[in-house]
Amino acid sequence: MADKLPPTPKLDELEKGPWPSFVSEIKMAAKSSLASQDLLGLLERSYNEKIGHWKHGGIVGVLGYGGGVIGRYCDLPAEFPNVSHFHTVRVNQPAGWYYKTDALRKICDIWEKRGSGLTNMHGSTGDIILLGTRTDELEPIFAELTAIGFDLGGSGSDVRTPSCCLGKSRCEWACYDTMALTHDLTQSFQDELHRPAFPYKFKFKMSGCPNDCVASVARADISIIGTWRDNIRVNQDAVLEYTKNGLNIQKEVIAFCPGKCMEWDGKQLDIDNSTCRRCMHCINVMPKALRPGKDTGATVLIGSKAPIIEGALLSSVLIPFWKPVAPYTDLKDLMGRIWEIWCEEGKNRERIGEFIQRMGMGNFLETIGVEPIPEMVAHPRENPYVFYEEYLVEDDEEEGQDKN
Amino acid sequence: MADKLPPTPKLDELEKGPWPSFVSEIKMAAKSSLASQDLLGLLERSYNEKIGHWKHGGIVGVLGYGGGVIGRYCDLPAEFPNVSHFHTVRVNQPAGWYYKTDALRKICDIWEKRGSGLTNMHGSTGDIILLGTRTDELEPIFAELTAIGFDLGGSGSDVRTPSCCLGKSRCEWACYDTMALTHDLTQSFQDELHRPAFPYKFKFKMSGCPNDCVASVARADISIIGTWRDNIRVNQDAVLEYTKNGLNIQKEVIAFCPGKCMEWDGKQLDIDNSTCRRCMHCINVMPKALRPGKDTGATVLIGSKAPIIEGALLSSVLIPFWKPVAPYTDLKDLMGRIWEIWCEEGKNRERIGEFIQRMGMGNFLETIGVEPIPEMVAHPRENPYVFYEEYLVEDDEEEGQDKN
Amino acid sequence: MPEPTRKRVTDIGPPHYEQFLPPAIKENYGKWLYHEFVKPGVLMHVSESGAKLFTVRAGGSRLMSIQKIRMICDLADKYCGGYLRFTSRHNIEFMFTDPTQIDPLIADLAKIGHPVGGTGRSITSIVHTQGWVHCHSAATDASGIVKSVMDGVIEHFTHSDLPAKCRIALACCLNMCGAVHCSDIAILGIHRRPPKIDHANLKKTCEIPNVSASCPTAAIRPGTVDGMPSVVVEEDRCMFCANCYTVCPSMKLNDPLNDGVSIWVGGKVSNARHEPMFSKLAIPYLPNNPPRWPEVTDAIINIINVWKGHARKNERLGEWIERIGWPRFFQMTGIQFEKLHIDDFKHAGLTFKRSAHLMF
Amino acid sequence: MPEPTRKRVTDIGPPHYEQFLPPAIKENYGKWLYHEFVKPGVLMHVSESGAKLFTVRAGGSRLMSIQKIRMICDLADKYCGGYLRFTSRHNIEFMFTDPTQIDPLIADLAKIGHPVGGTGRSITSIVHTQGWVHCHSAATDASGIVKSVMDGVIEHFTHSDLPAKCRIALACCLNMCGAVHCSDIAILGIHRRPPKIDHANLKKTCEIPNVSASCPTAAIRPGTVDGMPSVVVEEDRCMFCANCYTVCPSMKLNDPLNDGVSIWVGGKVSNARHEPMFSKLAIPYLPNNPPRWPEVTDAIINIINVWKGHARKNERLGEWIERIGWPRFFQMTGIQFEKLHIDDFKHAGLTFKRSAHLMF
Ligand code: SRM
Ligand code: SRM
Ligand code: SRM
Ligand code: SRM
Ligand code: SF4
Ligand code: SF4
Ligand code: SF4
Ligand code: SF4
Ligand code: SF4
Ligand code: SF4
Ligand code: SF4
Ligand code: SF4
Repeated sequence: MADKLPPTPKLDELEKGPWPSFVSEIKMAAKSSLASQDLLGLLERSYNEKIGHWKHGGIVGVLGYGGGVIGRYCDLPAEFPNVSHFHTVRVNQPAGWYYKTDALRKICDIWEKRGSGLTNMHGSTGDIILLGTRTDELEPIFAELTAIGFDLGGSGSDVRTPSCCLGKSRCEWACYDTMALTHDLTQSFQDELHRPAFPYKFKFKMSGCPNDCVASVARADISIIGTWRDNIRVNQDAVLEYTKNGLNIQKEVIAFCPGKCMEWDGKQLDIDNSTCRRCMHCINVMPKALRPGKDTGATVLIGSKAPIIEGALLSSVLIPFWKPVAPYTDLKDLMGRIWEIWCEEGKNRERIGEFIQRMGMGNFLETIGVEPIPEMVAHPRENPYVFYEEYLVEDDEEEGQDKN
Repeated sequence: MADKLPPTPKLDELEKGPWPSFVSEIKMAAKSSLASQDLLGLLERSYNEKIGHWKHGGIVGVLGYGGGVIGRYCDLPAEFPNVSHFHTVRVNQPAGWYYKTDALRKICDIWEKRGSGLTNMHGSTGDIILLGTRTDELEPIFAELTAIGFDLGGSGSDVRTPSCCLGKSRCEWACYDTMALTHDLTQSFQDELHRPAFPYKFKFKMSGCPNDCVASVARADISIIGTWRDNIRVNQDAVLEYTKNGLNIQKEVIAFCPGKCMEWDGKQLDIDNSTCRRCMHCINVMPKALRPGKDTGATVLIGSKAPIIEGALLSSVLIPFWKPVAPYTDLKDLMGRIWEIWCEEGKNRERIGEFIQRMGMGNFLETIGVEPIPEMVAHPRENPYVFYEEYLVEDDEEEGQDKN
Repeated sequence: MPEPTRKRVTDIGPPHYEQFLPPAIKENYGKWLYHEFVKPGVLMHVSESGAKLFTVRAGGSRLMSIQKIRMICDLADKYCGGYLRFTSRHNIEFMFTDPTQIDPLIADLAKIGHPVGGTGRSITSIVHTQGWVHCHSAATDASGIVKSVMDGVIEHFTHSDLPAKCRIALACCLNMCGAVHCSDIAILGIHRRPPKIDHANLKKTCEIPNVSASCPTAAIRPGTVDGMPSVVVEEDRCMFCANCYTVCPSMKLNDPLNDGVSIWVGGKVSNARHEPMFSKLAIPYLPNNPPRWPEVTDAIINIINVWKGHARKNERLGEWIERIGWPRFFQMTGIQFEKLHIDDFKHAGLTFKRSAHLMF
Repeated sequence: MPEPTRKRVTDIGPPHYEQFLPPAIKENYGKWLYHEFVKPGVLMHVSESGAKLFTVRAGGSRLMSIQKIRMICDLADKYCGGYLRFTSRHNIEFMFTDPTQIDPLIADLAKIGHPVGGTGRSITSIVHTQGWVHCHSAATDASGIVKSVMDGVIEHFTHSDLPAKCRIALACCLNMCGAVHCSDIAILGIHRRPPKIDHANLKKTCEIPNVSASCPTAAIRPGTVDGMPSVVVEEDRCMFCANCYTVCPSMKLNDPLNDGVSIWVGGKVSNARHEPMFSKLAIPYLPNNPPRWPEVTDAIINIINVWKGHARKNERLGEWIERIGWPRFFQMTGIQFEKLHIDDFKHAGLTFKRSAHLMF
């Protein structure tokens, strides 16, 4: 089929240069896929016209699932009939994105037969993205995927596919088992993942330490970031070794310590752990000399999202220190309480972070039964508009009266 | 009259202790003032009842002035007839709060005759506050005050009495002549000060250096804070001297430098002036060794205020570096442009800082003819909701079209 | 530019400051080179010319009688050739060139009850407002608390013994006339009971639409009460700003049972080291307990002691808290953190802790 | 708690990761002690057991054909016993215990066009989204810009030669699927023309009240156009969020003449040193210039070079800018500061410079 490739002078420019070319990928796929051939033509057209040629997707999917497929239709179906439908299938990746080649090959085989042959490894939420197929292929694809042990990920107003850094599998800093937690939550929340019933999407991301290698703090409704409570473990000899090899501790480490809690006298590195912020910087610079403490766990944060529509949010502290112990019942219970109030009072398309801001964090905590603590705020309020909730009345000076 | 003082067991408690007692002051005044006697009784009553006994003030003042007097009436006139009227007179202080005793004594004489004999030296805006008199005394007081060279300060929706730190008169750090500027502005804006015609109050405060000893950044619609553009003047010998006398430069100076721009090798203090933030800290700690540069001037900031009602504001940079040269025409011109748009489009009781936020700083700058520069912001916008103002249309690709 | 206005002879403005400057200051105006602290409350400024000026700073009770002003004038005549000044925080400064005059002046000041201090790493006078002495809005008295607190912390006025300057301010209502919102420690008069409406008089004294419009949370709406046109307040929504009372005397916020003060900490104004900062809520409510407000005084002394005991040299209260973190501030001071500490006004979300920078 | 759901056989969830872990990882799971950079793109992790694991990281084009995946599988079979993984930024990682395999693998990767790098103080793959390849919302293409930029900065992928990590991300519209809002450098597809309304079809395709309600600035109101019920947009108020288009296909924002990209800088996600930060607007508009978007590539290379030339070791782009100040950033990069840089959304006032901390 290769000789049938449409002329793509613009796109061809993107086959030049050292970085792997997605155009070459589409061309490779086009060898065995008419859809990919048409995609080439359509994309060349977009490159000429400086505009996309896709329409709003309708609701397409597999039986009994409310998510996992993004419907997509081309606005030039007559000219590009093979991409008139071009739906993507989101396949839930294994935690940590580890694969055996046989599993991957099986996915490729399905996708060669039933789709464009194009993928994203992976989408930015973390799924395997199978890019472009027709409505009538969806059921067969789903059946074949489950047969090889894979299932669909989330889309729509549901729990989205959780993802995590590789954690304890290959990182010395993992303060809890991110992959175990991710797998467990994904399995526990299959119903919430496949049957959208929330006001909007809800994402989980798990990072093993404050370096946050899955960017959880910026793009997850629940961000679980590993940390420790006790002291940084210091190997003074190894510290000295680093300095001998040219590390300037004062300039490269201490000057950047946000806790201002380190001192170096040329021989001994002193850390005042009581004001260490667990930022990881010193450990990052001297991985052979410093290690997180032994009393490890995680900080649970809530509410980050992209800007649409009230402005972007980072997640904020919900539980400063949580000990993740399977089956994580405490966390799941908490999720239940959070979802309950959000489903009840959340507005359509209102993410949990926006919801908390609208109802007030104090009120939110009250509803979900969590004590307010100073770790949850950067600082207490600056404005004096306090909603005092009780007041005394003259008749009965001794008794408080609830304003509500 | 002293024997006529009402019993004040509660207030008497406040005559104990080492700090000067305002109760003793009221008692002293009460020796020659019936109003102060009644004030004692009324205040004792407030101390017993835990509530004030003053009513909203009506509009009282002197002929032709819209401000300068705060009307005040007691809600128990029958019991305390001598404070049934208890208006305060705001007298514009001389810049820097310097006095000769003869001038002060003359004020005391007027106030002995025509008021309670109580004052605030000074009010928090900066005025001499003459505390408590009757409506019919206002005109005579005003006449006598002007006769000894004093005039009223501001109140209501006008320019409020400007104030300043003592600047060059006694401080080695003053980067411009705060008292000269304050006096000049006060004189130039007499009409704006005495005849309220703005949407709300408008305050000026002048500090000679970034230490900001009149707290201008927190409570002035225009805050003028001295600074310098060139290099901090360093006397290395004097630096050494400080260290010999026990100063730990690394811990007490460098660790606090917000510009992270200092280095000390035990002999020489190096400052990278290009990233010095003119914070004053190092100079404050070593006044004999370090001095502001020679190319001095001021930063003009705009918009601070107390929280009512949209929340407190600090002033923000309007002119990063301004050379104050009498008669300061450039600044006064700018004020004219600012007041023009504010009077035209500002809402009632909307301070300039709130106004700028409502109309957008970019739009505000455009109206007053000031270029937007990055010094005005802590950082550029984080949210992507940009009001692009022009777009191209198909017919005429070459020409921009103004959205407005 | 707006033309200088001289249309009426009235607008003479304040006297020119020059006539009030002591000769030593006139001569060295703009020529000062450096200063030293001679002792607490006493500064020495040295000029390029070599001239030395000594300043003695006396604590002022801002509310002063003309009798006291005259006594102070007597001292200024005696020691300073008839010149004196007041500071931006209402203290009184005596300036002269002869250092042997320092101690006699201090002794004379003591006689009329004025301590000397407030310089360097100290507490200086409390900026404050009118309270029950003059203002209709006051949720607490000003001068009484100020006197009580200053009595309690006077050692830090007369000794320069703190990690850094500590600026205390008091405002008797949310209008915050003292601009207390950027103080190391702020004492703020607060109401806690929604407006008690004088339905009988409201229609007479105020415009109903203005009253409803005045409420920033839209808690007020027009309504008929006991057959009279008036307004109704949805009490849940009241945040006690008293804006309605400012526009209408029939919306009384003052209430003896519920008024009191809140304590705010960690603000600053200077640009030294850290940029200026707002104060943050430390204690949401302490009762009005005249004449000496012991709860307020104790709370402030406690905060100062904890700060003094733990901060590094040069760390203002807010800078210290920023380094050690708010959780530890609450823990060390024993102040209870509660829901009310969490912001819920319009920028609330920006005060949430949006990182994993935590201390345990 | 929500019960784990197993009601339908369908919900099997993803395969358990354990079956996909290479033996060396299974054995040392949770036992890793430290790591070293062998060379750019190659990590060595050392376990408590003394075991060493080598990782070779290959740059991925996220958009991959099954053909390429199979080639990669071939390499994983050849070198890694059939195991491999992908990273959170879409790179491909090969892990094995025998260091002599490093160079042959790298050579084999080169043959199929995949460079090795992205570790340490480098630029790694650009997180991005769909663009014209798949999304109806796209204001620009994703893969084309990403390819062009990566070609331009590849030396910083293959060499660990920067002051710190530099994370670039691209989103093709304000929905920001890549969560680009916390990137060192973000490339954002933007619209600049208010919706072109398809009045003929609007009533058929959309609910008019929903369309008006969708606009956060209330720019849209119902109206009759050419006799047809439709909506009218007050163009001044449009901030190009495309929320109306999300709810209604007849409100088209895509526009070839005006769409393009903006560049944002200085964000970060890690807690290392500075708390996480949002990216800030650097360049409000660059044109869509396919196929290689030279303006975008040049702008990014310029920013990186200036940062690389001036930052201290360990300073992420945003940390460096915070130290030197935004005025100098604009000056050094030659980027023009303009009105559009100044925030005018709801927290705008908090972005004004509210201190005298200035650098000249
Ligand atoms: C495929 C993917 C982009 C990619 O190429 O990687 C994607 C694609 C779309 N996203 Fe997304 N989002 C994808 C990850 C994200 C992320 C990143 C993440 O999950 O970590 C975000 C930012 C984080 C967040 O959730 O806030 C994201 C924030 C959005 C938003 C804005 C949501 C908000 O609350 O601000 C929308 C708009 C919406 O939901 O209406 C959106 C909407 C969309 C839609 C469904 C467009 C639409 O309005 O219907 C896109 C379909 C494109 C297509 O045709 O394929 N997408 N979207 C990502 C999912 C892949 C996967 O499953 O692995
Ligand atoms: C006398 C004084 C307090 C004092 O004891 O020092 C004072 C007293 C009053 N202020 Fe003030 N303000 C005084 C300085 C301030 C300051 C501080 C400053 O000017 O540096 C502020 C904060 C800075 C600012 O302007 O934002 C201040 C912010 C207010 C506000 C809130 C304004 C705002 O925009 O947030 C009000 C409420 C109002 O204007 O309706 C207010 C209103 C009032 C009124 C007029 C009460 C009212 O609502 O009618 C008070 C009259 C009290 C009385 O009966 O004597 N006063 N007021 C100060 C003036 C003395 C002088 O002229 O020297
Ligand atoms: C007299 C006065 C100015 C005036 O025109 O009246 C003044 C005078 C001096 N100030 Fe001030 N400041 C005065 C109010 C202020 C204020 C305003 C306020 O408190 O409301 C501030 C801002 C406070 C804040 O940040 O909240 C202020 C922040 C400073 C600073 C910065 C302190 C810091 O570390 O943040 C210095 C530098 C220093 O002390 O190291 C300073 C330094 C000085 C010096 C050393 C300047 C000099 O070289 O002469 C003067 C003696 C300081 C001392 O007493 O320790 N002055 N100073 C004011 C005395 C008030 C009083 O009676 O106590
Ligand atoms: C493989 C991966 C995790 C995964 O599960 O896939 C990973 C792995 C490692 N990261 Fe990471 N990080 C990975 C994405 C991230 C991300 C997420 C992102 O970029 O979207 C971040 C947050 C970035 C941000 O702040 O914007 C991230 C921030 C860090 C940091 C903190 C860097 C900083 O100074 O801010 C470190 C520590 C360091 O490098 O010194 C780190 C350190 C590490 C270490 C050294 C951890 C270890 O001991 O093994 C790993 C090798 C680092 C390297 O390549 O230099 N990793 N790392 C991700 C590789 C992405 C890629 O293909 O390039
Ligand atoms: S987040 Fe921490 S534990 Fe996870 S991979 Fe990154 S550095 Fe390792
Ligand atoms: S982890 Fe961060 S805060 Fe803690 S000591 Fe190291 S550099 Fe400092
Ligand atoms: S603001 Fe500066 S110039 Fe003015 S008195 Fe204070 S330290 Fe001196
Ligand atoms: S003035 Fe401040 S920023 Fe500048 S060098 Fe001194 S301490 Fe650093
Ligand atoms: S703070 Fe409030 S009560 Fe006190 S003087 Fe000002 S307006 Fe009056
Ligand atoms: S006090 Fe403020 S919030 Fe309460 S009713 Fe009055 S105006 Fe509304
Ligand atoms: S960023 Fe916008 S255009 Fe790009 S994939 Fe997401 S929704 Fe579509
Ligand atoms: S793009 Fe956004 S701002 Fe513009 S009309 Fe549509 S919804 Fe309103």
